[in-house]
Amino acid sequence: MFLADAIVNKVFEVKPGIHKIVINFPGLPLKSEPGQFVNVRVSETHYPLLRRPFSICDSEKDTISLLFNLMGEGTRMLAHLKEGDKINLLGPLGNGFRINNSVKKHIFVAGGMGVAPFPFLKRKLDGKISTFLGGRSSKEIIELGLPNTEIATDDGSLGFKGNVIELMESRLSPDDLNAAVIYGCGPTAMLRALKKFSIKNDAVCQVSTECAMACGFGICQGCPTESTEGGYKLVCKDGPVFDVREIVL
Amino acid sequence: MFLADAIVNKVFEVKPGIHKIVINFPGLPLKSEPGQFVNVRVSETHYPLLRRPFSICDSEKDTISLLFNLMGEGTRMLAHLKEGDKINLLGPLGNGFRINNSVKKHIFVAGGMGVAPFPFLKRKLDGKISTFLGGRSSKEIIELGLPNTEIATDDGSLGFKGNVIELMESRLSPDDLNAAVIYGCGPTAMLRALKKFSIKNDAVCQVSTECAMACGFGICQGCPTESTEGGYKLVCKDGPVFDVREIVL
Amino acid sequence: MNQNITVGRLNLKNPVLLASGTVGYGNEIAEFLDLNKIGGIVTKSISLKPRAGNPPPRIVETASGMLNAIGLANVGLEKFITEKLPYLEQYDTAVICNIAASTVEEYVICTEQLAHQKRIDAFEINVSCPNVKEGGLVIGNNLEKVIEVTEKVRKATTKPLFIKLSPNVPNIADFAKGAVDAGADAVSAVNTFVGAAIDLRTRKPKLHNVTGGLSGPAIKPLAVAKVLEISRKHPEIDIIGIGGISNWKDAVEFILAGAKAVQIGTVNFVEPAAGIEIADGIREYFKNE
Amino acid sequence: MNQNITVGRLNLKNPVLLASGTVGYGNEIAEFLDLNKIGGIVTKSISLKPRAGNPPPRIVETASGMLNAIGLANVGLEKFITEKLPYLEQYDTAVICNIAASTVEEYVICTEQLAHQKRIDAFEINVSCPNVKEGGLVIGNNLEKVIEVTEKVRKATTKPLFIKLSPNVPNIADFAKGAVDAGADAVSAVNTFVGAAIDLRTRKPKLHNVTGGLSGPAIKPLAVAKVLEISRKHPEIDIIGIGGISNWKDAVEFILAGAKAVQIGTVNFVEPAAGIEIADGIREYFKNE
Ligand SMILES: Cc1cc2nc3c(=O)[nH]c(=O)nc-3n(C[C@H](O)[C@H](O)[C@H](O)COP(=O)(O)OP(=O)(O)OC[C@H]3O[C@@H](n4cnc5c(N)ncnc54)[C@H](O)[C@@H]3O)c2cc1C
Ligand SMILES: Cc1cc2nc3c(=O)[nH]c(=O)nc-3n(C[C@H](O)[C@H](O)[C@H](O)COP(=O)(O)OP(=O)(O)OC[C@H]3O[C@@H](n4cnc5c(N)ncnc54)[C@H](O)[C@@H]3O)c2cc1C
Ligand SMILES: Cc1cc2nc3c(=O)[nH]c(=O)nc-3n(C[C@H](O)[C@H](O)[C@H](O)COP(=O)(O)O)c2cc1C
Ligand SMILES: Cc1cc2nc3c(=O)[nH]c(=O)nc-3n(C[C@H](O)[C@H](O)[C@H](O)COP(=O)(O)O)c2cc1C
Ligand code: FES
Ligand code: FES
Repeated sequence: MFLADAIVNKVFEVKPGIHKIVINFPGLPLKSEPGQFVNVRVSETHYPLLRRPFSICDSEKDTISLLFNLMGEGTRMLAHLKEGDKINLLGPLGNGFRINNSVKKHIFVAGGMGVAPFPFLKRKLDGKISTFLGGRSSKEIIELGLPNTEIATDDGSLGFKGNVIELMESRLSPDDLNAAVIYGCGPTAMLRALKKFSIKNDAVCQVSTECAMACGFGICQGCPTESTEGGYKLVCKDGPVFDVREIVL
Repeated sequence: MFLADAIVNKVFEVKPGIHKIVINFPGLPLKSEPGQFVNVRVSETHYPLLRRPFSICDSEKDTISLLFNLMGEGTRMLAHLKEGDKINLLGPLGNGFRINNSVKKHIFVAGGMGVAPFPFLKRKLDGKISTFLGGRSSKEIIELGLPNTEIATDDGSLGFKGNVIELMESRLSPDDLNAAVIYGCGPTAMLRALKKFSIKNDAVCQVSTECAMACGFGICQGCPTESTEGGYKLVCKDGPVFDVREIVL
Repeated sequence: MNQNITVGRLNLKNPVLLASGTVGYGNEIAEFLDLNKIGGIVTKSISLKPRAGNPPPRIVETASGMLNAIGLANVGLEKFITEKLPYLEQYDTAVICNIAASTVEEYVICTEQLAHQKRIDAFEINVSCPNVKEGGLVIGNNLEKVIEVTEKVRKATTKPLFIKLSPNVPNIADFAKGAVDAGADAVSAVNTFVGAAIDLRTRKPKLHNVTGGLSGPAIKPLAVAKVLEISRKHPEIDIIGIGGISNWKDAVEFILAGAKAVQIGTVNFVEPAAGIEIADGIREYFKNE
Repeated sequence: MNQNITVGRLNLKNPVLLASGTVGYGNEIAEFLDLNKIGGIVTKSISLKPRAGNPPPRIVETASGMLNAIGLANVGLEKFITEKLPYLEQYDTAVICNIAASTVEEYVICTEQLAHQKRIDAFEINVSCPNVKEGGLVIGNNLEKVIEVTEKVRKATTKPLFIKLSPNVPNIADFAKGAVDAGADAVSAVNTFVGAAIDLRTRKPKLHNVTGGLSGPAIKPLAVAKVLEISRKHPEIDIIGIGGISNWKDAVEFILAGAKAVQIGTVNFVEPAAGIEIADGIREYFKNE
C-alpha cells in the first residue's frame, strides 16, 4: 500500500460536469487491481477534512486515472488541479473484482458514474465483453470506449428507453448468462435490481458498492454494509466489490 | 465601501518570503486613502474562516497592490493565486493617515513589513520625504524605492547597525523634527520606541497599528487598543492609523 | 412555507435574524445588507452601565471557527436609547433587544427601563455569555437561576421574551422547558461554546480572558444537536436556532431540526451580505409548502 | 523535556498515544507507522460480548470535523484476547485497553477478565461514548455514576487506570477529581461532543443514530478548554489530552494546557503516519528542557 504525494499529469472535462484526472504514481499501477480505489487528500487544510475515495478508472505504466463527478467542495478542488500539482494518495485500497478468465463472457453494467472502474477491468479480462450503460438521461451516460456498448436512458434521450436492467433483459439469453460473469457498479437502486436479475437468472454477479468513509482502510468502522449472513461487512476493507449475494441491497 | 470579487493581475515575490499581489478593482483606488486597508477573503471554504487584513501598499488607476509576508495558511493561499483568479475584497476600511501638505518634511519610519503603506502615502504627499527602514537583518528590509531611504539592521547586515529609532536620532536635528510629520508602521516594540522619541522631540507622529480582527468594519468589537484617555479604541474603525499620543503602546 | 412567521409571539417577515454581538447596533452592516429584507436584528448585549469589555487579545481564529472573549463591550442602556435605537427607526424589521447583566436584579431593571421603548419588538435575555465572571455561565449553566431570571424579567415586560441558552450543559432541553414554563415565549439556542487556545511562543492562553466562546461553522453540528434535543423533547417550544450558519442550507438544517427562526452570527464578519441570500434560499427551499 | 514520561503510573517512551476507535487493534495502521515509535496504542473499546455497532450511515463530515455514530462495534472480549492482543506482542509500545459496557457490572467483569493479560499495560474506561443508549453518557454525564464505576473497576485491577471523560458537561474538573479520588490514576480528556446533521433531501438526520460524536480540528479549542479547566483546578491530576490534534503544534498546545500525554484520533484517518511526526515535533519543541 502506498501513502505518498503524486504528481498530476492532467485534468480535463470528459463531458460537462464530469472530469478525468491522470496522476503520475510510479509503482501504484502494478500493485492495483480493477475495482480497487484510492483515497485522495483533496486539500492541504482542514477543509474538507477527510480524504475522498475514487475507483481506479484506468491504469497504465506509471499513471492511474480517476473519473469523477462534481459533487461538492472536494471534487471541485480536484477539478481545479493543474499539471504538475502535487496530490497525496493512499492506496490501492479494498478488494477489487475477482477475475476468472475461464468464463466466456463478461458483462459490464454501469449506472452513470458507475462506469468508472470498467476501463481498468477491461484490461485484465480475456473473452468477450458486453457493456450496458444506464442513466436518467443522455447527460448521465459516460462512454469510455468500452466493448459492445449498449445504452439505456430513463427518458429515452439516448439508446433504449428504460432502465439498464430492462435493456440487459431484452438483450441477453439464459445461455449468455449461464456462461457469464456480471460486473455491476452504480446507484444502489440499480444494484438492487441487478441482484434480483442475477438471482432470477442464476447468474454470477459482483458489484462495486459505495458508502461514506472516514479512513478507507479499516480503522474507523464507519463504512458498514449489511451482510446477508447477519452483521456487517466493511465496504472499504471487505469490499468495495462484493459478490451480489453476500450483501443486503 | 466595496464588497466584491476582483481579478488578480499578478502575484510575484519581491524577495524571499515576501510577495506582492496586484489586483484589478475599478473604483476602489479612487475611494482609498493611504493607511487604509482591505479585508481579503483568501479561501472560498470555511478554512481559513476569517478574512485577512492588508494595508493598501499602492494604488494606481484601477489597481491596488498588497505587500505581504508568508505567515500562515491565508498568506500561503494568497501567494498561490494566479493572474485571472478571482478574489473577494472588502474595503477600503479604517482611517488612514491624516495628510497635511503644509508641513515641510515627511518622515517614514518602517519596521520590516511596516513599509507596506508607504508607497501609496508617498503619492499623496508634497514636500520632502525621508525614509527610515529597520529590521533585524537585511532579510527583513524591503526596499520599495521610497525617497531618501536609510536602513538600520540590528545585526548590521545592511546599513546602520542598531535599531531604526537610533538611526533616526543620529540623522535628524530638532529643527527637522519641528517642521515634520512622522509616519510610523511596524512591530509594537518599534512603535513604542517611536512614541517615546516623538514625545521627547515634541514631534507630530501618526502610527499604523495591527491587531487580530474578525470583521474589520466595526461590528465585532474584537480589535481594541487601549486609549490614553481610558477605555478602548477599535483598530479597524478608529484606526488603524492613530496619532501616537492617542493610544497606549 | 410562508416567509412570514411567528416565533414566540413575535411576527417576522422572514426567519432570518442577525445575532447579538455580530452586527453591533445595525449601522455598520447596513452598508452591505438592506435591513428591510431581514427578519430582524438582535442588538449587541446591553447592560445597565456601559462596559469597556475585556483587554485584548479578544479574538482567535480556529479551524472553521473563532473564539471571542469580547466581554460584552457595549455603550450601556442610556446611550443605546438615545444614540443607537433611533437609527433603527428607518427600517421595517424586527428589533430584538438583547440584555446582559451581572445579577438577577440588573436583568430586571434593564428590562424595565427598556420595556416601553417603541422600537423594541422583543427581548432576548443573554444568560449564557461565557466571557464574563458574573451573570454569564454562573447563571446560564444553572437551571434554577435561569428560571429565576426568566420569571422576574417576565414581570418587567409584556413584549415577547426569549431566553438565550447556554450550550455548555448536558440537558439543554430542561433549560428550554424551565425558561418557557417560567414565562419565556421562545428560546434562542445557542450561545457560544467555551473554548481556549494556547500560544506556543508565549506558552500562555492566546486570549487575555483565557477562555472564549467558540462560534462559526465548526459548531454547527453541536448546535443542530442542541436544537434537535429541545424540539424532540418539547415540540411545543418555539426555538430560534443559532450556531455556525453560513448559508441557506445550514439555516434550513436548523429549521428541519425544529427551529422556527434562525440567527446568523460569525458569517456576518466574513460575508456581511449573507443574511439576504440566506433568507432567499430558505424561501426557495420551502416554496411549495 | 525527556520524551520518556509517566502518566498515571504508566511509563511511555513518548507522550503520543493513538486514540481508541481510531486505529482498531493496531494492525491496519501498522502499515503506515512504526508502532515502536509511538508512546502507545489505545485499543478500540472492548465489550464483554461482540457488538455489531449501529446501522449505517455512521459517518458525516462537517466543517473541519466529523460526526461518528459507530456504536462501539467491536469483536468482544474473547476474540480480542485470542486474535487481537497477540498481534501487539511484537511491538515495544504501551497497550492501553479501552473498555465499554452497558452497566456498572459489565465494566467490572470486563476489567477482571482482562486484568491478567500481560500485554495490557493499562486500562482506559470509556464512560463517555455518545453513541449508545446504555453505558454511554447516561454514566459519563453523571458524576455519581462515574465515581461508582471508577471505584468498582479500581478493585478489579492493579494496573494503571484511566477514566475517559465526557466533555458534554459544564464541570469536567469535578468529574476528573471524582474519578481520581475514586482511584483512577489519570483522566483522558476528552471523548467526542454530541452533534447532529440533517439531510436536506430526506429531511431526516444524516446519521441513522440521529446524533453522533464530533471529533477533529473543529473541537480542538473546546478540548483544550476542558484540559485547562481540569489542570487549573486540580494541578495534581494527570491528564491525557485528546481532541482535534492534527500536528505537533496542536499536541504541544494540550501539553502547555496541562496534559502529560496526548491521544490522536481523527487525524489517523487522514494522515495515518501523523503519530510519528507529532512525537518528533513535541521532542523538538521541548528539547531544551
Ligand atoms: C469506494 C468508492 C469509490 C468511489 N469512486 C468514485 C468514482 O470513481 N468517481 C466518482 O465521481 N465518485 C466516486 N465515489 C464517490 C466520491 O467519493 C464522492 O463523490 C466524493 O467523495 C464527493 O466529494 P465532494 O467533496 O465533492 O462532495 P461532498 O461535499 O462530500 O458531497 C457532496 C454531495 O454528494 C453526496 N455524496 C458524498 N459522497 C457520496 C457518495 N459516496 N455517494 C453518493 N453521494 C455522495 C453528499 O451527500 C453531498 O450531498 C466513490 C466512493 C467510494 C466509497
Ligand atoms: C490593519 C492591518 C493591516 C495589515 N497589513 C499587512 C500588510 O500590509 N502586509 C502583511 O504582510 N501583513 C499585514 N497585516 C497582517 C496580516 O493580516 C497577517 O499577517 C495575516 O492575517 C496572516 O494570515 P495567515 O493566514 O497567513 O497567518 P495566520 O495563520 O493567521 O497566522 C500565522 C502566524 O502569524 C501570526 N499573526 C497573525 N496575524 C498577525 C498580525 N496581525 N500581526 C502579527 N502576527 C500575526 C499568528 O499569530 C500566527 O502565529 C495587517 C494586519 C492588520 C490588522
Ligand atoms: C464576536 C462575538 C460577539 C458576541 N457577542 C454576543 C453578545 O453580546 N450577546 C449574545 O447574546 N451573544 C453574543 N455572541 C454570540 C452570537 O450571538 C451567537 O450566539 C454565536 O456566535 C453562535 O452563532 P454563529 O456561529 O453564527 O456565530 C457573540 C458572538 C461573537 C462571535
Ligand atoms: C470513528 C471514531 C470511533 C471512536 N470510537 C471510540 C471508542 O470506541 N472508544 C472511545 O473511548 N473513544 C472512541 N472515539 C473517540 C476518540 O478516541 C477521541 O476521543 C475523539 O475522536 C477525539 O479525538 P480526535 O479529535 O483526535 O479524533 C472514536 C472516535 C472516532 C472518530
Ligand atoms: S472507511 Fe474506515 S473502516 Fe471503512
Ligand atoms: S475587527 Fe471587528 S470591530 Fe474591529
